[in-house]
Amino acid sequence: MLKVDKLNQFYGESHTLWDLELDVPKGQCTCVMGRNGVGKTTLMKCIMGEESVKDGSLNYNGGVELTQQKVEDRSRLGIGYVPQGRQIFPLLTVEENLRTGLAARKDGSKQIPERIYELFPVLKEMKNRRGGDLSGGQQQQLAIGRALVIEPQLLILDEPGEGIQPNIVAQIGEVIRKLIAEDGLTVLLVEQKLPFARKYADRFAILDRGRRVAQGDIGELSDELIKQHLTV
Amino acid sequence: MNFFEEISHRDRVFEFLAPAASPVDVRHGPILYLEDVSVSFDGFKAINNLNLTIDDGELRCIIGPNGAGKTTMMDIITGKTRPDTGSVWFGSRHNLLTMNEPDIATLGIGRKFQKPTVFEALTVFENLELAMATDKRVLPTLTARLTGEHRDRIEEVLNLIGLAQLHHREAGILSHGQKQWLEIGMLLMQKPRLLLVDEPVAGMTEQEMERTAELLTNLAGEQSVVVVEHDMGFVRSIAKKVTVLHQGSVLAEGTMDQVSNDPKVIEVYLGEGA
Amino acid sequence: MVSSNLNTSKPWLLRPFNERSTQLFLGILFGALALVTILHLAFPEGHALHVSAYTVTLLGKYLCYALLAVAVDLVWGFLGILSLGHGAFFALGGYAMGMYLMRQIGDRGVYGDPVLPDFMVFLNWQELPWFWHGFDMAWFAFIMVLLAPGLLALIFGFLAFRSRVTGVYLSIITQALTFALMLAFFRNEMGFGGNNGLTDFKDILGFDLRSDATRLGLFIATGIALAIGYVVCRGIVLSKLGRVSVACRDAEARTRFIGYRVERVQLFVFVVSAMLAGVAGALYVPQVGIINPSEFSPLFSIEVVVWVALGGRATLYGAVIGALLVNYAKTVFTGIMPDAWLFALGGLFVLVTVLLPKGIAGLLQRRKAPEDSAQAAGQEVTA
Amino acid sequence: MSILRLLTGLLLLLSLSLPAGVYAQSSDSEASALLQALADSSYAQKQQVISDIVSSGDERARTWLEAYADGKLAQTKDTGAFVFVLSNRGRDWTVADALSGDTIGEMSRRNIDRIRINNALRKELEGMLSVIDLTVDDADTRLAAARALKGEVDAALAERIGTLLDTEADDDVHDALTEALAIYQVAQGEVAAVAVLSGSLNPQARVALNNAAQSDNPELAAAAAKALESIQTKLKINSAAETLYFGLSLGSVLVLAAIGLAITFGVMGVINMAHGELIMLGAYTTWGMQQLFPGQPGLALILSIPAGFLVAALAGIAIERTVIQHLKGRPLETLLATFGVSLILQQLVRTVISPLNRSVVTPEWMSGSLMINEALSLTLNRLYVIGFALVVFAGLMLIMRKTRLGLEVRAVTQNRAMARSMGIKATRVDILTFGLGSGVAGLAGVALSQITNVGPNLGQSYIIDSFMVVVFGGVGNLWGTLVAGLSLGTINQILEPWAGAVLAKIVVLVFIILFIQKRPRGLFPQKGRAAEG
Amino acid sequence: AEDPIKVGILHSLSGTMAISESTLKDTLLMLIEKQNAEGGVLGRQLEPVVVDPASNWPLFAEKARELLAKEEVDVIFGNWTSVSRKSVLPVVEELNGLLFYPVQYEGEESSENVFYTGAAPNQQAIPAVDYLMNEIGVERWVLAGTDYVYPRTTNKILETYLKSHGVAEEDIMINYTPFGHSNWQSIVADIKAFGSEGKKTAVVSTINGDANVPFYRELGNQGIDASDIPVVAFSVGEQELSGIDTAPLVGHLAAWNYFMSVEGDANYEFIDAWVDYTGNEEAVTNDPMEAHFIGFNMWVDAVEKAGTADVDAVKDAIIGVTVPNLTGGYATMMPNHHITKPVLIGEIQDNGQFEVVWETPSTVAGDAWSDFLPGSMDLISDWRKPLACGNYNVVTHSCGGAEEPAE
Ligand SMILES: Nc1ncnc2c1ncn2[C@@H]1O[C@H](COP(=O)(O)OP(=O)(O)OP(=O)(O)O)[C@@H](O)[C@H]1O
Ligand SMILES: Nc1ncnc2c1ncn2[C@@H]1O[C@H](COP(=O)(O)OP(=O)(O)OP(=O)(O)O)[C@@H](O)[C@H]1O
Ligand SMILES: [Mg+2]
Ligand SMILES: [Mg+2]
Repeated sequence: MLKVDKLNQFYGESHTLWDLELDVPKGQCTCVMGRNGVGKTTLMKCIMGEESVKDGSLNYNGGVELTQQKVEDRSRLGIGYVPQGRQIFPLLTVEENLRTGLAARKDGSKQIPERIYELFPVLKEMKNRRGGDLSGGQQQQLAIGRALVIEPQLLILDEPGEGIQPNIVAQIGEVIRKLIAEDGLTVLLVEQKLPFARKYADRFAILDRGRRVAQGDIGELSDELIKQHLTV
Repeated sequence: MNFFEEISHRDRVFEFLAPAASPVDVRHGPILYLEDVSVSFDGFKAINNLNLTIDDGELRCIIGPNGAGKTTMMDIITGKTRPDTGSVWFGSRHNLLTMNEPDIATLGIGRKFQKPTVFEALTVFENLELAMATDKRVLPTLTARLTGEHRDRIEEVLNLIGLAQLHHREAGILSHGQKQWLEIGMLLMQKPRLLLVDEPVAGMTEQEMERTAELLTNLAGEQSVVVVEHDMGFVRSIAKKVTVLHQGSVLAEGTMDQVSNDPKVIEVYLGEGA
Repeated sequence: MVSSNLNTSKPWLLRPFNERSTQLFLGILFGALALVTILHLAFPEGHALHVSAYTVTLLGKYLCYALLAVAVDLVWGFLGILSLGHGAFFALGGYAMGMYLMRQIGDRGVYGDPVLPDFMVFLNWQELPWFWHGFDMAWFAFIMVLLAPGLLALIFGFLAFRSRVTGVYLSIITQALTFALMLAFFRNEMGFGGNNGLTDFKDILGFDLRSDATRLGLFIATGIALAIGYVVCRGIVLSKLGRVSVACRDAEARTRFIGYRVERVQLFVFVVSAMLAGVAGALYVPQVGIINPSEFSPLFSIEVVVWVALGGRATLYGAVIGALLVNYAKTVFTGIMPDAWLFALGGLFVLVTVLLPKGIAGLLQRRKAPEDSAQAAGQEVTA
Repeated sequence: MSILRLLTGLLLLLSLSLPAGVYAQSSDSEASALLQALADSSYAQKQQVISDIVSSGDERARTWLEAYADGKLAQTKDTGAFVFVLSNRGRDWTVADALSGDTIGEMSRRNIDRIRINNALRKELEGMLSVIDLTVDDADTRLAAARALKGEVDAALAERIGTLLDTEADDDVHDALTEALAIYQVAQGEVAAVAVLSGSLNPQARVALNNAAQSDNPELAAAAAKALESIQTKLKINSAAETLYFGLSLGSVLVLAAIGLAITFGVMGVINMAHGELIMLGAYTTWGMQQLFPGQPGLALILSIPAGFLVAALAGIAIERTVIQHLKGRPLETLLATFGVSLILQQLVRTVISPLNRSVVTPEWMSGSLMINEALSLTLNRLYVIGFALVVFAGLMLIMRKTRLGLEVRAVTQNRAMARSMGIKATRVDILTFGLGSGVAGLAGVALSQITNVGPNLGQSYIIDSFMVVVFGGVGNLWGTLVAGLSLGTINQILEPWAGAVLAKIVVLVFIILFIQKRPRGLFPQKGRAAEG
Repeated sequence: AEDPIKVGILHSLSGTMAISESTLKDTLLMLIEKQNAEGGVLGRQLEPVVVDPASNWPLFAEKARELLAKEEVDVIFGNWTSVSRKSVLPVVEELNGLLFYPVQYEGEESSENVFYTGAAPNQQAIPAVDYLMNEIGVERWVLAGTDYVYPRTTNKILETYLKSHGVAEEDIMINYTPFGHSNWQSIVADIKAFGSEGKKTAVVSTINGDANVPFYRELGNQGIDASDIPVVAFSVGEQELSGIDTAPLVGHLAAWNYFMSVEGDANYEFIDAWVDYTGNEEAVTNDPMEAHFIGFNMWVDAVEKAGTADVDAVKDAIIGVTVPNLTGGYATMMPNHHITKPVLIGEIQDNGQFEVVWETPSTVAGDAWSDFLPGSMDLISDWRKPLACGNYNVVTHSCGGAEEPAE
């Protein structure tokens, strides 16, 4: 679904991503892991176009070169994004937050899919509250809901469980699996929490200091690797 | 870096972590006392007749569903939000409802926010320097000098939070997790009597979580700590007493085991899987 | 390993002297003062190298503006308070000085009244209003130069900061303040000479204002005032209070939670800045020879902000550069292209903003500056 | 008064005894002689000449006198012929022969000697014409004439009115005539007439009553005093209504000026110092349209609404594309750049058009006032402006609330990067919104051209007020702008009568400062966690 | 050829005053061009030096200094507002320059270096009031002005004058508004109420600049006719009218020393030259332009008389110089540096011109110190030697507070 090839990224002078390569196979959930500050979020931003890349390619869906695409168009290509830190629109109501996603829908529908509200009933309850007033976890749910509004083919989740109560975290995991199974969704997940990753991801990739240092099926994620790359 | 190995000795108490002398009066019981506190926003009751007592030196975990009112409670304690009714006492002498944020902070209540907030234009070092427990009135701040002692303390904390190499960089460029750590560092510099920590381990790896757990347990005793967290593994590893909030009031309170077997808690919070 | 704050162990006012940029700034400033003085005194009029009294006064005026710009940069750049009313403090300082100069005229006014200034005789006032008393004494007037703007800033700031007025709201009420003062001073009943303001000064501290030597003296005094103002501001910026200010600017609420009384920090810096502006105004008046309510005009205050932005915000020396450059450009353009100079000036503003995000100072800065600072501070305005 | 009396008598005589068409046309030489007399005589003598003209019975007399009253009657220097001046702009004027009425063509104005008239004469002529108007068929004209007579009645006229009252069918005219008569009668000391004036709002009636109240006749004085009392309360209510109207109209000017800024600044966060100049462009567009459609100021004004919007919107878009788009995320810098833009625009107008004010004509249907009663009339131009402001506000509200643009622009300003990630075309949104805000500023300019100067400084006089209104209302809230504008306008107008214009303005400013202390985020603050930071 | 004689032009070309002042700059350029075409002065060409003080008062002082010290001009024509003149005055005196000031003003000033070619209050306000009182029979007075020195002083003078003619306190209404005031609703309503009490009422307007358009508009809309309550304005001339829709204003008055509509060859010639110079058929002339025309010609005469452009020589030579004005008479420079002027009252016509309805029988000499202000009643100004004093007190026989008392 997405093939990252020799990606290099700089913040000003500092080289953050180094010749990064990553495969995100279709219909699977790939989990990116790594310590704080290794560049996971940066990678996601590069895919979404929020940060510009120096060189390398982002091949999407077997042909589209993402680096050539305008930022706005990437979501139209079916990429949904749940950024780290939620990034909801604080002064828009919950409903309006969700409606922003309608722009990128293929079918041009003007309705927020009922499914979102079923998934996160709290959003329906708080439909008319300002997004910024929600509690942290509620905002996170809103961010996920908003990404789902565009009915993405590729869903990028940057630490989606952060701040969410346990039963809903589990529920999110289930939803991901369900979407993968039913709609053939592809998921690119950034997650620090091993139990979650082990339970819901199909594949993993580990980043360290901006390089990909390991990848494979989630079953292959050994304690060895964890100790080597995920502990301080 | 082997500094971290050093601190993993549970019994080690750092000099800089020792609480500053605080005027708070805890002779007659708890350090923090909330009674019948209620607050509503545009008619929505976020906190509903909440009663809560934290003992001096206690480490308390607070859990509860999203929107239960945990952050709002902290807002009330630190003076950010004024409750509609109820009373909040710090020790037996200080009525927090009559005080503003800096007074409360000066009194010895420190806070880490749910969404990490640091001073983005200042360097990591300066962030810690500002947080340091010193005279924070205007003129003393103007004439303040950075002594070697201060510097040492800052360095110590820098090492502890793993940002020593980034100390001269602006905090704005830190990654999410790094900001979390920096905020914890600022909290440590403040040397408060009471620490309110909102979701400290969000975005941390397992190992970092362990480190945080150690840190917090070490602080307890001398200082009182209130931790809000959704990561049950983490809560389990540090919790002695857990309070469950739901819809603005206490749903359950007890040890981790008691709480996690409480059917109500399972229903609204933990879910069957946990 | 921690090296960046090396001179934080010195008293705050001395810290700037350890800093390259301040040394450079003071060096250039005093060098320029000395050079102008020498060129003015050593060469006879008409000589190619002679700096005329006209130029000296002009430079003096620029330096006043520069000091005002520094004052604005202190509150805007480091505290995040976009004051659109600093002209008010400038003008108040100016009026305090103007009142002194007016009283100095004595009975040399056109009506020859020993006590009443001309405009009062002219409007048939019978006695001196109470607030004019004392201004015949230089020391009193000079204290008022600091006190009048300082007090206004204190009262205004106390109210505003206590109520946590921030961002544009604060900007707009500073603007309302200066606007209201402008209208008030326009009123002849106020006793400040109405629209015509105070003019026709004769001498200051016994020196004839028309003599070249006095002009030179005022110019040098202004230069020194600028140097002192700069060092004081720099001292504040380099002190811990400076860092607290930046903290207030970027995350006001957060600063409170670590125990700083944000409103007092703001008040302190605001009052200092207002007093500096007052000094600038006081030095300005004898050099331009008039003070009238148009200095209170909101557009003038906005223009000052524009100088600061053009020079480069949050650098102090940028403010100086901005003020000097814009005013020099004005002088030149209004002379050589009187019909089209606004195009040039307006174009300059647009181009600098678009092409030099950090102003002219950004060009000079070799070290990478805190890039998000302006941005972070800027967001308050929209929030 | 004496000459008026004379004329009244004369005219009544004429208009009654000689139905139209019986007038004879005197010979041209006689006519010339009459006009020559008019031209040559001094102001004092002119009155006599006028009555000569009237009594000459020439059917052209009325045209001459009307032209004379309008200052259009002139004599050529070279031939001494009498002409009507049809157009009097520029160095050459178009004239028509006063005797035959034929258009002659253009003539150097230096060859034209206008027959002088002054206010006093003009007033006399008007009085005459209104007496004639009392007997025309059109009821409105009669009403106007009858009203004009209040306070002008003399014995002869009083008698005449008495007879006219018997035949007057229209109630309003009848009332007006009765009152006019009563004013005269009260002045003559007739106690009975006081009752008619009781409750009257006419100032002349009040003058008459006031005089009567001072009179030696105790009965009359008492009756008059009582009548005055009833008038006073009525007047108070009316003056309160008037103040409110003044306030609303000032307020709606503020709203109009600020509402575009409420979009560009309030919603988009651009500190647009060139906002005033965009208003100015709208006003100049109105002027331009009137140049394009000379003689049709109304049509031009209506066409200016779309044109002004378009011109300002395009200018706004140009500013956005060339300057503001480079300043994303640096809102404060927009202040600097747009300040520059505003300087350039001002000077551009000075160089390209003129540093002088331009004259924008008020169409007939917008001038004058709508008379509610004799103490309260609402000026039409302001009435239209109030309506226009409300319409513009409603339209804007619709766009921001009901279209996607409203949602998208708020999303883009709150979090640009995220909005783009959601597929919102941020650039397009910027252009549309800035264009919209600027266009609305242009609309404000169109409206302002009917109230104030159209000149290069127009913008500067509104920019500060506009920012105040937007901020006072609460940034980002359109309702806030509306309420803030209207309330500041009203407060100002309530204060003005007792504080004077300058103090009132100062008080309003101080009020804003103090109010912001109470509500640090304006009238309608953005609430909630996010706003508090 | 010799060096040209430099003529400084100090008028705002930008900012709020550009509206009024920029045409004065052009007037001077035209006059200079013409003079040069005729061979200049003393055989030397005139060279205009134009600067823009941008309606900024301190900048006026700076630019004046620039003109005198840097450009070394021999004479300056400039200023409009009082405050700008006040700002320039010390500079001109210090550097011993010559300034010709072309605008009507509040008086109470006499400087050795300044020549006032505009009207003093006794050349405009007082005759206008005389006219209203005697010819129109006005009994109640509204003195409406912008809140600054000129209106304040004028109104003060008028108040004293009116009272001395038996007008009662309650028959005078005084009202001040800020610069650029645009909301006249309640003031006009007040005027209307004030004027409907049975006595003939007139408004004496010293309303300045841009505020006039909305003022007259409001008058028209509230139905105040010139025949009911005439307004006589001291700051509204042809140029201001060109920016107003004059239809509703017909019959309102203005008092000036010149109107474009005045017939006469000198005026025709001037208008033609101006129209040609600007290339605008509709270009209008006005009173301050005439003042510059007179001032310029006086200066030229004086230079020729003195045989040099040297300031001191010209200063001495110019007193008594007489040149034709544009209304068929002559203007003479008086020893107090003011000139003689006829006073004309005109009624506004629908084409933006004035129709003269009254004029003083002869010219009036400008009075530097008003006879109606207590402080200045006893002062006179005479710059001829040996008195050479701008504020000589005829009671105490001393030269007021002048810095250099008469030797
Ligand atoms: N705007 C920026 N400018 C400069 N450096 C930056 C910027 N943003 C991030 N960095 C640096 O880039 C590195 C990678 O940051 P990134 O946010 O991608 O980390 P991450 O892997 O997502 O970490 P975390 O687990 O804490 O979220 C960090 O070291 C950070 O300090
Ligand atoms: N200013 C406000 N306006 C309206 N509702 C608010 C406001 N502040 C908080 N709330 C509501 O109050 C409730 C409690 O919020 P709070 O942030 O305290 O929850 P929390 O327990 O911290 O949740 P989480 O675990 O998700 O962080 C939420 O439903 C939130 O939407
Ligand atoms: Mg991250
Ligand atoms: Mg929370």
